[in-house]
Amino acid sequence: MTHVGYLVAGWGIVVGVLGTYAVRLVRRGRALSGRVPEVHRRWLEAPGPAGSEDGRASGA
Amino acid sequence: MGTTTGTAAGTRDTTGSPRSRLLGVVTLLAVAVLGVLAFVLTDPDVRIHPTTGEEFGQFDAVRMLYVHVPLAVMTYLAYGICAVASVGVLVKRTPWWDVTAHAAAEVGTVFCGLVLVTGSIWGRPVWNTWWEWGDVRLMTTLVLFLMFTGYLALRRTTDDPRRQARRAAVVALVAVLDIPLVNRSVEWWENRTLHQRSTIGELKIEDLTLFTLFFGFVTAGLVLAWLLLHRFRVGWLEQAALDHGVAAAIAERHAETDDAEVLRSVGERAAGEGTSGDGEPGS
Amino acid sequence: MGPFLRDAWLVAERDLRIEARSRVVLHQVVPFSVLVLVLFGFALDADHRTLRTFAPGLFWVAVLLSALLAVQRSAALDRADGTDTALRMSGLSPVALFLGRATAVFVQVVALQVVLVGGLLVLYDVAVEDPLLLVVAGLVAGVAVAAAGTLYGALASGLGVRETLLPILLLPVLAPVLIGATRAFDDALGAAAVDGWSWTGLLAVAALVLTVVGASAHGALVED
Amino acid sequence: MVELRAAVALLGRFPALSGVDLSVDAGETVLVRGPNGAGKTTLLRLCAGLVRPESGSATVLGHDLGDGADRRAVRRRVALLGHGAALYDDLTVGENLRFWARAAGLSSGSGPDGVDQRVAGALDRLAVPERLVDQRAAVLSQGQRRRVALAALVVRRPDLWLMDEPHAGLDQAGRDVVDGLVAEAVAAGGTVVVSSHELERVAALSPRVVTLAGGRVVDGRAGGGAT
Repeated sequence: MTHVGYLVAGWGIVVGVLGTYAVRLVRRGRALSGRVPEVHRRWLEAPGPAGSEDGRASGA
Repeated sequence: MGTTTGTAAGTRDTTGSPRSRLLGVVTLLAVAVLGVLAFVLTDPDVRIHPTTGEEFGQFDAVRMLYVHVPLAVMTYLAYGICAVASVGVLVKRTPWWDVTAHAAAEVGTVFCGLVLVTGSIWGRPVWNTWWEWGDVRLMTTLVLFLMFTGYLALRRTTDDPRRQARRAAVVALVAVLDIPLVNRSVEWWENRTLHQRSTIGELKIEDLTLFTLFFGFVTAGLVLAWLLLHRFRVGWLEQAALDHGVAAAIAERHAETDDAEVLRSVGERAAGEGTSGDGEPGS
Repeated sequence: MGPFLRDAWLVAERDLRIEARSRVVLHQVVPFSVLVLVLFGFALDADHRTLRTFAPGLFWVAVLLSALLAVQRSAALDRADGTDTALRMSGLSPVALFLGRATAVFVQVVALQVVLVGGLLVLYDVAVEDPLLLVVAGLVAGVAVAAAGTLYGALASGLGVRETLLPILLLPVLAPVLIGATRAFDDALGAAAVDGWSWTGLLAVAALVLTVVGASAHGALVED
Repeated sequence: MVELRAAVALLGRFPALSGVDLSVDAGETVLVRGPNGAGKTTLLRLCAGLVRPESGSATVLGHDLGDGADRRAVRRRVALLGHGAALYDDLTVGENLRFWARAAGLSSGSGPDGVDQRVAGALDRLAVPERLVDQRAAVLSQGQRRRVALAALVVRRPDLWLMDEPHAGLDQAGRDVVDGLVAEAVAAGGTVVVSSHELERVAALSPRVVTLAGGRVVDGRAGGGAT
């Protein structure tokens, strides 16, 4: 295989950065969750009261 | 991404939900499959020159494109979501749109940075340069990246939340509207240099290559969806935490002021001085 | 439309009158822009031929950097002594306010360009081959710079870190203006064989887009 | 004129007003007092339509302050004397006043209702010396700036006056001028809300005093039995 160094670097950076970012998001979310009453986390119950759970993920 | 999948429903202090955990699992599987497709199943880009019989092409460097190109497309998608949500901020003025715009901008900028890095790493062996000034997409992406770096810097300033939402929305909209201009200007500019280079269109397209690229889009889309969802929820919680803080601050202000004490300290006039009943404090 | 243009002119006249009295741009920004040209000369350690080749680009970089200062000055006028509050209380339309401020900034940016063209002629030994193109491209690019600058000046004002935030917000947006104006000047100054008029067309589109967006977005920024 | 019910206003995330109930009738003068940080300035800014009520209801001059267009309408009919004088240092006193008059939409004509007449009248009313009119605002003393700022508001002939510490920085003559102004505005059917520390002075012209602390009104409880 040619360009192994480039490929390892490129894919490694992508996986590393995205993985780190994802972990940080989850950690931030957990830290914040403890400070906020559960009513604000409507995603905990499958059907949200305003039915906006799906809409909230509109980016997805 | 793996961290959510491990979390059972035991703890409720999380931005995960059953559906987002499923999404996380699917995303991780897709990344693994993409890795296999990109590194094991597909062939390197090797072409034979019709007259000289020489081998040429991108060789194994082409494997970088399976992550680079999908990320680039998803970057534009994320910024598109940010622009739409920014319109929502200016029209509807609700926190929902603001949190969505912020989430899309942040995730988009992470993607955009990766696009620039992977593009540069790919360009080194293929174009024989880390940076190609004449390439439209490269330059446009860089300017976009810089604009949204400014956007995120603006987001980090302490400001009235509602004003910050509108300022940020304006920045996002100007950035997105400016992009066609950047694109066009770099395109004309590039014509001057007439740089010869490889593009996706010249790849030796095989079915599996195409499928891998397509699968890359799906995977990057899943990653984007997972990140956006969780970034949105983090933003939503931040908002809620601050609102919660405001409610607490109001209660605190009420508790800390001893009315009688204040009245004594400001002087004897006032109490009962004809506020005609309308001055009754709220509960 | 009558009272609307009247209000815009009211603001522009105010800003220009203040500049005529205080001469902050004349005494501080203009010398700075010439200084930039001189510094480029030192940095490039170049003979006239090299400087002539790069003159259009250096010119526009100098214009953008100086315009940043002019924009900051313009935004600072309406922060002091409660004038921002008074403007909001006055009922003056945000669009008229934007157009007025942008007009004043435009006049200052054009004045900067006049001085800088003089600097190019003297310091860089350039020759103007197409004066009409030079003037038109300079004016059109000036509109784009003034519109974007005024919008972002208002946007960054009132933030604790506004001075450092303005460049990172404004300069990327002006990237196409920099490219277009430099190409147009390449043609006008005979530095490169390009079609300066089509670049001026691109500049005109940029100026139009930035002015329309700026005028319509300004309300969202100055309202609470 | 002013009708606030449990109005909450935020400065950033800080509840500067934590639930204000206040009702002011037309032709009434109200003195708002309270310790530093009680929310006096924010109360005036809320009534001026500069700050959005976060919760509760707020109506001024018949406009609901929760609505953006209504806030804009209120701002045009209200005069707010804030901490700054809102003068451009490099413009003359006359130029400043004409700018603010025309910004408020007054026509520049020279008739009795034209900008020039109104400006001259206002300067006269505030007893600003003639020689200052063509001076740059930068050379004015603090007290003179205050007077000119008030003149700029007089020009607009507002329906509701909101004055934040109007006596601050003024000499005895200036204070008398302010008092006269308040009396005049009330006599003309206008409403005046004044925030001040100087009780003795304002007490003379204000029949009603409201005490603010912790972001809400703390007196007027006589009927509520709190005392």
